Amino acid sequence: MSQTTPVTGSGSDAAGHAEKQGSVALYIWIGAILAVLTFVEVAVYLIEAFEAVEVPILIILSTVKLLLVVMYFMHLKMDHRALTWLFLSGVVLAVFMVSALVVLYHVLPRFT
Amino acid sequence: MAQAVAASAHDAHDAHDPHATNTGVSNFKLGFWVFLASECLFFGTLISTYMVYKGTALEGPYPADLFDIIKTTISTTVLLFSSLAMVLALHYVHEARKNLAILWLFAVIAMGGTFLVMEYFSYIKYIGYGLTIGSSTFGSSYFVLTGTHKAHVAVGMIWMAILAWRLHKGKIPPSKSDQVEVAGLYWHFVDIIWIVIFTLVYLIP
Amino acid sequence: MRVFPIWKSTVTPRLRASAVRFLPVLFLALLAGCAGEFPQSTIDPRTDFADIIHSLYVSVFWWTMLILAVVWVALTVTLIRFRAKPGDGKPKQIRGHMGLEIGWTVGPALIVVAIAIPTIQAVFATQRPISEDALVVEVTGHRFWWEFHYPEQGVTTANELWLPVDRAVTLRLGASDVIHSFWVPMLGGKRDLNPTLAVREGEEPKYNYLYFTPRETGLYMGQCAEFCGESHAFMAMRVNVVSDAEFDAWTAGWLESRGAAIPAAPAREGGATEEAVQEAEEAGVTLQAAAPTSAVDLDPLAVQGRDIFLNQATCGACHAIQGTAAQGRLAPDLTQFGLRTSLASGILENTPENLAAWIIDPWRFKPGANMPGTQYAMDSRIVSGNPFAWPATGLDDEQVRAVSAYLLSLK
Amino acid sequence: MSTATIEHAPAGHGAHTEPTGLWSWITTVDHKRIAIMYFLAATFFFFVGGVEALLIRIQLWNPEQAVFSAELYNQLFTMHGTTMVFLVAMPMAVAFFNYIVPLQIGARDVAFPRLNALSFWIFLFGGIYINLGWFIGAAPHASWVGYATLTSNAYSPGLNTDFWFIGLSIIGIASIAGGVNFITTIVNMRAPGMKMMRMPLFTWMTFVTSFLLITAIPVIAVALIFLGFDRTFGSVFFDPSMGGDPVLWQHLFWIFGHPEVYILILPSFGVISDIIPTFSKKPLFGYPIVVYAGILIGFIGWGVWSHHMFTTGLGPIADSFFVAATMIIAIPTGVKIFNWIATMWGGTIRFTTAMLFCIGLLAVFTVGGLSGIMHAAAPITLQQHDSYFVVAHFHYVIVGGAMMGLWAGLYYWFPKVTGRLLNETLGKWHFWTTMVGFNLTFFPMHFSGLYGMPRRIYTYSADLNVDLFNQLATIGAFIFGISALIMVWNLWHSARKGEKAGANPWEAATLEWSIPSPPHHYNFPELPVVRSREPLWNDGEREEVLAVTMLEPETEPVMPVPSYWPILLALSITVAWALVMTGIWWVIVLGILPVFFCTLMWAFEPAFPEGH
Repeated sequence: MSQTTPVTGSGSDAAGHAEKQGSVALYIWIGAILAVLTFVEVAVYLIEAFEAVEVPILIILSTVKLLLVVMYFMHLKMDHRALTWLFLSGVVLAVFMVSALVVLYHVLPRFT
Repeated sequence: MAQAVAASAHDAHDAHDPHATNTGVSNFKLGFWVFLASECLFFGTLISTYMVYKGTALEGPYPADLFDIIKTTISTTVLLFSSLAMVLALHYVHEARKNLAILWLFAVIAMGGTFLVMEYFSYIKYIGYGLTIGSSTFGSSYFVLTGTHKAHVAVGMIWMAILAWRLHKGKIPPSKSDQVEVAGLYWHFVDIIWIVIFTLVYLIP
Repeated sequence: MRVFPIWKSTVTPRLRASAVRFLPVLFLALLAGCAGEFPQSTIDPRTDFADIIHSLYVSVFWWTMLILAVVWVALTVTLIRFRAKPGDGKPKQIRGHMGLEIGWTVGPALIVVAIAIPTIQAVFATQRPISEDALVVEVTGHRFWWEFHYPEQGVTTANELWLPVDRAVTLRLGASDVIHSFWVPMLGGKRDLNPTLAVREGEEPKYNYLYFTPRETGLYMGQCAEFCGESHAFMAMRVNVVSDAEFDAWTAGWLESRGAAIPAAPAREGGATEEAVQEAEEAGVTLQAAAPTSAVDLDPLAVQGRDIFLNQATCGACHAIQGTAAQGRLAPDLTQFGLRTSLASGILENTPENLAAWIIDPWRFKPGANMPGTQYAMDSRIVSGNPFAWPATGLDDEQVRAVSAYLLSLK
Repeated sequence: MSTATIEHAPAGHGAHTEPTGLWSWITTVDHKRIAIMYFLAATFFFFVGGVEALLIRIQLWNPEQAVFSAELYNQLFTMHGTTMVFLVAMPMAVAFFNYIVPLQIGARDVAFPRLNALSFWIFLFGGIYINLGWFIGAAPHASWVGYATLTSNAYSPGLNTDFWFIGLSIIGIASIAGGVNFITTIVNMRAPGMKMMRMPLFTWMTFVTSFLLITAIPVIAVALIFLGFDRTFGSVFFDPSMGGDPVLWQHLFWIFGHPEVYILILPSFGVISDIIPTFSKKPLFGYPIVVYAGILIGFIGWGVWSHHMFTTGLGPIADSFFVAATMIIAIPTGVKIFNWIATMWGGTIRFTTAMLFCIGLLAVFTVGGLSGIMHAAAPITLQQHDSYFVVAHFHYVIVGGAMMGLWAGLYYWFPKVTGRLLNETLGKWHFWTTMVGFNLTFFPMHFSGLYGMPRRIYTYSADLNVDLFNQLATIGAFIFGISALIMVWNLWHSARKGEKAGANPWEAATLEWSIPSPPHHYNFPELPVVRSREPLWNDGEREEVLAVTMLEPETEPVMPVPSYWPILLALSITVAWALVMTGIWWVIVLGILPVFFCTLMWAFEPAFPEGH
């Protein structure tokens, strides 16, 4: 589970907040990338040539978007590792549940 | 739940000693991340159900008859940019630039509001086409999933308004920026849930 | 020290095989301190399906006994040997031993593999059709009774399933209201009857299936095994496994009751054909196959009962009796009712007294049942919201006797 | 007493003497008081569920007998299951989390004291709410799993199922809040030097359990919301005529339901992992392995839910996957059992009541675990599913595992809570009557199941020939009931007249025994610094030196102030949820307003005294 270091009174983070934040420019860049990725997604959806690979591309793109928000806007990249582990436990189980149910309902019936 | 967890901001021991925790992260923030992990499963269940019922609606209207990708893309982009506004607001709270922070919080509220209004009109449209919560499995799972998400957006907007008011009153100095940061975590989380919904519900056929 | 292989030297292989097989049963019976008939025993298999389950059960049973013995012996020895005694000093502070940890991880892991492999084989073995020309029966669960439809023969019956011995059977399972579960332990494991989902046009609804071949004739008891509401406990059934000839005679009798032309043989052995009936008669089967549907054969009381059934009480709105105007599909098909050994889905013996009592007050035996009594309507004792409604029949005792006589005459 | 304790409070802290009186309990945010309230409420519900069990056993004494109506019987067994799982086993474990975890990690309270109070009040109101149905003769009646379509308006008209789904979803809020609280407490509030791998096993298992709570409860919450929408607003999630699949309910229920089983059992594993070393005078054998095994059980426990659905008809591929995943869980569980035995091996074992319950757990839980392996083999489940064999199995696991462990913990930690020891003679009576009653009740059920008696039946046919087993079970149940009375008498008697305990009556090793019994309401006058896994045993060498040192005395431990907002918020949430039952939108909106108001008042109320 979470690897934590027992810190008492250690003020290592005391002034850390400001440093841990990105700059305004970074945030705007991320925002721009998110917007571009969204338009790419819609393009993939609209352009028929991509039909065969549409689903994997969309899933990859939205995962990238998701990671950008979590890592930069939510500062998980700069924060204590424990937070990543805690949050990840929920994400992993949720993804597992969604995929398991999709497999049970939409994939396995094809084999019987 | 979101409210209850959020409301316990004052509970955290760091109120009097912010650095007594093992991780150096305040209890409030850490606890909120745990709560978000829990929310993943909450939305995970809603999304699972939508996915399970995908393509099983007995009668129309079907998703293909209803979804207007262009409009949804616009509302999605608005929500994405509200996340950007949120992170900027937090940035200025850290820098003790109160008025800029309030301004960006208002931007968050405005964009959240735009999103809700756009979604409201699409609901009206869908209902006009005959899609209701009881019309098909698609109707049930679609409305409960997106409705829950909208409820989250609405709660977030109220939260932002309270923060703006407190900022205005000078009650959130940089040392208490956690209060804004956690609200931001909530808002970004609601945003990423929409990223997932946008892809799985609207884009993937 | 010499080890005496007691097991090997004193038990013949055959005896050993049967001992391995029946020891758990014996062990259980001994512990229970009683012996008797267990008509719903899960450890008394009579089909191939039940055999697979039972042999898996026996092997897993022994594995678990082995593990239990190891744990209990280790625990007991530890407790006796290391109990605190006066003058005990401080025990040695041992924190662990990697070798032991690996040992008791790998050991159980091997046992798990030893159990899992035959289990998964059995999972696949029990979930595939046995043969192409299996007898298909469509089973539908209702609150609180069973409907059995033989599509190949065109026969529909309720609560008592007839099966020919030594012929592969495929049960197609569905439900009309809530989830039920088909369970006749001696014939094999249970499988749920899920409410049949409405699907888009052109799509096949999903059903569950059970596959088995009964290998002994006899009357087998079973009951619903998934909680389905107030009278869940009273949703029993019987399975009558009979010889081919008897089975054919039974279907032929049913079709004859219907008075319709007997359909040409669609499949193996032609379902119920006239030849089959003849064969059965030649085989000395005393089954009353030909149903007396004409009034001539009936005694006056039964004639009166038929009139009440069809006209006065309009039982035919829900029930069907082939060869009459009664063609309802909401309740059990009562054709050949006189052949049934039980009534009210297996909870009462089929006697005139019981039948009369049932017609007067079904809720006495099966609360929540959808059948009205003579004095109360179908929904009057159910809380509001019940979608079913039918007025009280209002029959007096004499009329009830007549209806009973009529129903029992249907053979 | 070989271990030193700190019997003094810092001088001049009169303000920290504990307030008394009913109001101080209602507004308390002290984790210890909340724990006691949890325990009392759970014990109360234990008797409610116990009486329901006895009534069930009376009805089943003879075949074809009708002491109660079928409808009442259905309500009894539904409420027995619901009560025992959600209102007894879970909150009883949470009571221990609350009292013990902060003490074991050297904290003054949990991370969110007011949220903790909120959890308790929500649980209590939710528990009362579910039981309200009894007073209007409409208690829940669709079994504790509430399988779909039986819970629909068509087949469950009336309020019965409404009480069930609303009550359960209210309790779910309490569980999630509790899980968040304990994870935060354990990650963030350990005393200096209390590394994760120095934490007592009970705290570790609390940690794992909390993860299961925050991940599993949302799933059932959503499933209950679907059910509520189906019943109240006409959605079609579980309506077969509209293509809604009742089997989806089963999936969602068991995705929650199987982790729930580990939510029940893991705390007990933690309890006995702390008790067995104490009464063997040896440290836990293979500490890291036991920790990892617990984590593994929790993690794999998330991927095995469909073994509750082997009869549902998922097809052989899915069945095989869940067979394999389920069987894998047997391995870490077995590892734990062997480690506990190895802990006792070579020690000097003292047979106190607490230790007897641990031994009892090892003996009978194994039986339940092994019948679990039988059920993991899907084809066997086809015969045993929904029969009394399964009833026997899960009572061996939950009563023989979870409850035995909690009773062990009760005898172990009671002196810490009250300052007095529980009477050992009565304790041994309690233990032996429990063992006899428990086994006599549930062992014969294996046979009635094997001989074809389904569960959840109001009565059974005399033809089944299972009367004897049922009569044995009924006799056993009453002996079991007597054992519970002995326990309560012991609690009542010993709390007032029991032998004084002192700080560390068992010569145990963990931090909670370093402070007086009962502890000050701020627990530790000075925060301890921990240097080993057994701080009071000084790393295995039992000497008169503490492995705990105290930091420089703080000037004043700052404790959170009492608040009445938790109880008000809990009440408003309960009422708001209940109003959903009306299905009238403006009533629902009106119901939400007080929730909103209370939340705001809570948010703006300072949790700590002014100036801190």
